[in-house]
Amino acid sequence: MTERTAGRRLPAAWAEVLGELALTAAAVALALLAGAALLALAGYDVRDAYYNLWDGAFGSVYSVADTLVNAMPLLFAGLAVAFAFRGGLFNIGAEGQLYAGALATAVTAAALAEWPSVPLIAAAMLAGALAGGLWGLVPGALKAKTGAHEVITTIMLNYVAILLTTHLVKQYFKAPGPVDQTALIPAHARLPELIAGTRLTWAVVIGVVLVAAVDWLLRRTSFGFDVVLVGSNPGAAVYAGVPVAARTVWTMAVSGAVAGLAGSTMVLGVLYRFIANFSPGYGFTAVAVALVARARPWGVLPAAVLFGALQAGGLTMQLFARIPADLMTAVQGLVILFVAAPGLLYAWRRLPVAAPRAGTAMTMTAETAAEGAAETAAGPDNETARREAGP
Amino acid sequence: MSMFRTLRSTPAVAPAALVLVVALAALLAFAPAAQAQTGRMAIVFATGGLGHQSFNDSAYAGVQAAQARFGVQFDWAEPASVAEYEALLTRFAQRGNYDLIISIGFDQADAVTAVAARFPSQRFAIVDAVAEGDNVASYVYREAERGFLLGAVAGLMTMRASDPKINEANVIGVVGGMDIPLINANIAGYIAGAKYVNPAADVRYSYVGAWDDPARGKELALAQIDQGVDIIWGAAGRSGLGVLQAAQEAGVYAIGADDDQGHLAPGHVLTNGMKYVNNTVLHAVQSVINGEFTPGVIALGVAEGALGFSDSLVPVDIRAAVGQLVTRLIAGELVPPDTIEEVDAWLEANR
Amino acid sequence: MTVSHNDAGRPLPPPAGAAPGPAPTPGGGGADAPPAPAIEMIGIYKRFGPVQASAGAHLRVYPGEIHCLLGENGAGKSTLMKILYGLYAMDAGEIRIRGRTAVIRSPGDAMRAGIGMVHQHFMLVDDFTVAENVIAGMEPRRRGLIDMAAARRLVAEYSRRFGLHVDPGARVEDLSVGQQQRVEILKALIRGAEFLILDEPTAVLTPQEADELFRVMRQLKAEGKTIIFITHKLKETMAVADRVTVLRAGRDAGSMPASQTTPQRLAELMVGRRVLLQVPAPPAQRGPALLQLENVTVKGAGKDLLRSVNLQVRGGEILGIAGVEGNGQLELEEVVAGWRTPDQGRVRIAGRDVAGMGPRRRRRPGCAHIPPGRPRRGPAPALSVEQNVVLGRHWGQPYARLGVLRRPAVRELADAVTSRFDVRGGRGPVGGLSGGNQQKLVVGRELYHNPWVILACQPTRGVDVGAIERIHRELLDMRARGAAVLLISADLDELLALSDRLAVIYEGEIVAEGETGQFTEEMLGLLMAGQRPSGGSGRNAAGRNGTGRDGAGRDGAGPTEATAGD
Amino acid sequence: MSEALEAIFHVNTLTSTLRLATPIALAAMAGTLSERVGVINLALEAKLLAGAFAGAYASYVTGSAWLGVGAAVLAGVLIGALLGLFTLRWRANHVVAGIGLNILALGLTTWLLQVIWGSRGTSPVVPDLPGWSIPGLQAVPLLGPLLSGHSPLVYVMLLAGPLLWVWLFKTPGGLRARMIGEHPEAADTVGIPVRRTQFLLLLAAGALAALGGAQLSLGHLSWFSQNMSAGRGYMALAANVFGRWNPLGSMLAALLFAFTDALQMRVQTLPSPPPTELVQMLPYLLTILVVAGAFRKARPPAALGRHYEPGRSGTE
Repeated sequence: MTERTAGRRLPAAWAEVLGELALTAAAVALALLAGAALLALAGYDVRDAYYNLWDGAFGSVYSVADTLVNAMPLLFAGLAVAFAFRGGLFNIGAEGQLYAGALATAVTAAALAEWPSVPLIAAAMLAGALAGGLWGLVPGALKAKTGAHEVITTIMLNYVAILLTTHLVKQYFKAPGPVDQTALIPAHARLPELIAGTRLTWAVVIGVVLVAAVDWLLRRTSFGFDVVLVGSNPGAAVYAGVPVAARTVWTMAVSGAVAGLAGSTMVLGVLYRFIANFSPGYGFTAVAVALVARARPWGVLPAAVLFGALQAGGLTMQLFARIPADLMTAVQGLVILFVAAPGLLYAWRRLPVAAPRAGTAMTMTAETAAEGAAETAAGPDNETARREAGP
Repeated sequence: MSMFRTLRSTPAVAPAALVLVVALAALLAFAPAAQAQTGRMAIVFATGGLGHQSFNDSAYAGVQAAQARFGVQFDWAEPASVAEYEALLTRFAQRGNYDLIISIGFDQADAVTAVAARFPSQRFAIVDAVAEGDNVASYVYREAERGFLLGAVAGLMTMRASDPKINEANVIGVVGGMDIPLINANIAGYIAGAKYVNPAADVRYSYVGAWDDPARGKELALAQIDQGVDIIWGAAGRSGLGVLQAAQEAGVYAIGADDDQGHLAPGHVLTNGMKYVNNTVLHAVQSVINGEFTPGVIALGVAEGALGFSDSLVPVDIRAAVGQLVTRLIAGELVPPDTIEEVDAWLEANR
Repeated sequence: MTVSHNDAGRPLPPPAGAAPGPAPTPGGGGADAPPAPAIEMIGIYKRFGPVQASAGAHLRVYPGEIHCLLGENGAGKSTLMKILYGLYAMDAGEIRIRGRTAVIRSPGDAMRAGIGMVHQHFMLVDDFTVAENVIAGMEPRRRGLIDMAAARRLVAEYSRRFGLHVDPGARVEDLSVGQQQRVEILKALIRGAEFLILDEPTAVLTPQEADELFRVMRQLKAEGKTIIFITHKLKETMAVADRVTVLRAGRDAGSMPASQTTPQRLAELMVGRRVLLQVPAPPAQRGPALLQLENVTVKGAGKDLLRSVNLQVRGGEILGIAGVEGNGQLELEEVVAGWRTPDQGRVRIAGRDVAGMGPRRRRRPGCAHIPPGRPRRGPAPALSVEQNVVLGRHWGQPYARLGVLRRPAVRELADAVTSRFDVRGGRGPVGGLSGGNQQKLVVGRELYHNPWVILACQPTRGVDVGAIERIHRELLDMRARGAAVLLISADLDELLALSDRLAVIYEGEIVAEGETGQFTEEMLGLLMAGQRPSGGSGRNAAGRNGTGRDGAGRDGAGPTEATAGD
Repeated sequence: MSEALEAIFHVNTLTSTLRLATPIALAAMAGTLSERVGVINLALEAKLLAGAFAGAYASYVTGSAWLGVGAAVLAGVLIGALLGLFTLRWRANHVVAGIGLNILALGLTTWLLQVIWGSRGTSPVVPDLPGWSIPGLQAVPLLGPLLSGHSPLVYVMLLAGPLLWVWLFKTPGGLRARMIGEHPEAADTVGIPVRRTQFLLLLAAGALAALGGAQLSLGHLSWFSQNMSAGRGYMALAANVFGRWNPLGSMLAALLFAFTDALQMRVQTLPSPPPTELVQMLPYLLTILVVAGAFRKARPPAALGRHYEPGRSGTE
């Protein structure tokens, strides 16, 4: 993954970004077309369905706001996953970190209720980031100390986080009533509305600022340099004197903190309290968001909006075209699959290429080139062939 | 980041991408006009959607009854998470053409309160929770009453060792979906009811931890049956269906939840804890149709015919005995406890 | 030309008396009046993206000969052989085996055609035993299960017959490199290979192991096998080959019997110009000791990885560490670089104990560390040239302030390093540069800051001749400036060419140390293999733990040779 | 109290363990198979769910639970093929492709549930698998009750562990598979068809995991219920790691997980049980502990998760 090298190489970098955008757009379009096929197969009116999808996602100010509200937890959690990706770590635990952050935020907001609005919100978010960070630090430390794979430990910690927060709420923070939830946070602790009459709050602004901050962290700071280095080439990182184990822990902690903020904004901007079991799996969708974004911080923004739109539009589709939301779930699965498979679109492009004739005069295909690249990367003496870095 | 590195040098794909995007755009080109809608109700179900064979389905039955009786039209939504409630309610409210928007489920209170405040001229009803607002009718149930009746039935039945499905042990059980207040009110009533009619009865209870894992529901039930439980209530959404199957396989009695679930384990469902959400929905719709919509809290229980138990396989004499209790509940002489902690004190007081 | 019993999946009959397959042409030498070629590659083309790796190469191999394929790195030797072995598909060309056109699209096809290949990077599973590695794909069976006893017998028999001496039951990761190589040869033989391709087999061997390999090769030849031997070392070519084909830039630059050529002539064919076989080394001007290791011990599981190592490197000298890989070099590198704290003893830089100083802090006062060229630890392929250049210094002034990178300073550094060290290939991801340029970048990054303690580990491994020359010259420059250089290398030629003094490491111990001129290659080979050189020739050199000895021997380094030297 | 302990350490705790373990164990062994050839298998959840759904549907349509099992296997093979197509041929990141398939399977099965049965929750009751007993064994104390009356798939699971162990470590096919997972180039150079073997094992893994799904809908229960795999695929993945990529180990690890689950179910009914959530946390905490502990010694296949483009010998 090329870091944009300042100034002179910009055009090439942009071409690459545009190319990737095209690829992603194509994958999404392909997934929606496959979804259309499913709809048609089930006898739904595809046009009506997709009109409602569009209308619900972008058809009005309220729709756009709704899309963005849906996108918010995915933006934060997706950013968290993307950050860990860049550090070479698979953080499937954003879900758990988000719960930790949400509970900490709700408790802090209640505890410091007499504080004025701005410091109160800041403190509550800080608490969320800290709690999420701690919850992320655990798998990081386990990986650094024992080598336990973070995919498994983070998945397990998700379950633990959900159960633990539920237990804590019940035991210590429960508001009276039939639901295991904390009391509503005071009005001045809530994130202010951005557009009156919609549910859109300042969370969006915070999200964009955070994207910029993470991008800056990764590209412009020594710490970010370490993270990317460990992620892309641990061998070189060791050599350069980067304390890899410590970076693993910190990368997971930062990732967890960002995921914790996802929980914070849910509490401060949407739910106004912590509710046991509130997340429908934001943390898992976030993995897909980060992937669609190709782990670039700025890519997370449109990717989160895409998934937010699928959700918001999916609701309208369900309400007014009577199409089950599960179909949208399936389409989301398709989006993830198609975006994840770089070879898919190449396979499509390659179709017209004649089958290679036996023995001699092989047609040059993307695949043979990839093979060459793979071989040279494995290190034969053919140094010059390295120039070809895969299709 | 090898997984992303393979994606370089993409321009060759751009044409393919373009074709796909254009194809999709073509699909959207001719959008249908939105139809005008009149005389409608909207309903937002609880998370988990339809098909629990219980709560939401009962509500849906109410919708169907209302359609049949009053000819009203319904739009509905099955949200996947708590966070969606508000968006859905807002969507409905924005359309401005619904006579009533009904929310089902205890966790919609916040959303209804918020949306009701934003759309003061829209009428809302919420079932199973209290929401604030001058335009909201809140229907709540006295859950413990239902548990109390079921406990009484089970407590009497488990002493009937002549029945082949009943053993010597004086133990009954209940499997809850989650350890939450709503379920615990049922369990508290259940224990109180059982011990009220059968002081020596032993009541076991445990929780699945999920509404959608019938396999574990079944194992929890079997674990209780191992301990001598011969009547077991599954108050656990879809997980509760596993409880019915366990009872069927082990040859003991099960108690169904929320709706009549007798068909799932024929010959084994002793009774069902009935929560007539359908009646509640019907009542709410009717109040609007008749122009009698009244905001505020409406508590429903056995007296209002919103809770009860089905006769099913309950022997006549037990039916009669529990019928006595129903009368006393209606009369307000018995007010079962809402939490498990209060049960012992309540029994002491109601000796 | 069918070799019937090498079908993957079916067990082989044990090799009874006669060589399997049709009897090869009796060779003996094969150098004079050659019969019809056994393998012919005609006009082979292969392109990887913009790089033409093979550009119409021809190769003619006669039965029963040891045919040396000579060329620089990047000349297309491996590409050609991978095409022959079915790993790459050629773009154009023809392969004939025993006169008939052969279609080789997979290693399976190659094996069926009687071709076996020993890859430079061994195709062995570390976790498997020798027998498992050898028989995978052609397992002897009994009642559907692998007949492991039969497999071991088979391996033992082949091993005995070809004098390979490997234990079928040993786990591969416990074997020495030389033994692993013999397992690879065994793998090919047992599959009935008549033609054996050895890809740079000596790159990882001690001289003794290489000699052992040559003995095996001659024995194989005596058994009627045909061998294609890839190398870039002239000495080996002259030692073992019957016939030589030189490749340059993807094309054959000449083919002749080894007996009718000279090293000088071959070298010229290889590089296409006259080459200087001797790199002049000025006499060492030694200053004070800048790097000292005192009694350094590193403990591993069950054994010491380094045992009481005492070394000192003075300003203006290069101390070479010779040894077979895996004898503690890695640990030595780690201890000096600061990644690992020794269990005992201390490391001093300029007299100061640097215990507790990590690599990052050691770099600051003027230490440099050139990591092995391969496997590449130095450059991070996914990162840009600029990022690679600042690697290791990206936490401090002037390249970063308060943890924030300063782009202009970094860009300036990149400009300076790439121009001074002649790094070509653009400023994009370093993975897109050739191996030589990558290593030059790493060397440049390390030497640009004029360090006075330099740790250089396998600095030229996997790098082409041009870059080797450049890197050697830079190291000698540093020495002339008064830097202390600790050179760890598995390449004896390199050590002999550059070092003022040599120390031999064996199983974590320094078993000999002395002026370079006091060692002969044979002595070094024996010492590296853990033996005392017989006879008294190692008088000075044999002093164990001989630190502090002021080697006031000859001033000039020994006869220095480039790798192309004889 | 002793009565309570008796309730916990009852033979039925063990029979319950067997039933609970079966889907996890079958999926875990499926994970072992695919990871041994280098493909990370996060799609186990999808395979369980698809298997459970297809099994219930076919049993519903044909009235034969055995045909249901057959359909489940087909569905699992299909998901395995998709995983292979995306990861091997189209070089998708293994973990992400797995997550995508899981989401796809969840959406599709729930949707089809509605399309076919008009319910978003459960299918009707379908014919299920009979309980089997081993003749003569019933009389044996402890072992008799433990091993009697289970669904055939429980026995399949118990047999699969040792059989797959023999296959993987004692047969030519197993050796070749392991070689691919460790060093695909090496396998390629000795003529082992890398792609074909990887694909075949992914299909086999799909079938195996789908049997676990069939156990849920036809063995343990007798209907399909939305998302009835309920995270078991992820537990299976952990079991595979805990079992050190060894089929027998995977099976035993799944049994251990199931045992803690069966145990916590009984702990809940103790006279004064600890807080429910903390008890329910046990299996997950245990997993974390064992993974952290086991990884010290266990080593995953060297080429796990790598994209290898075989020479010309693949299934191209």
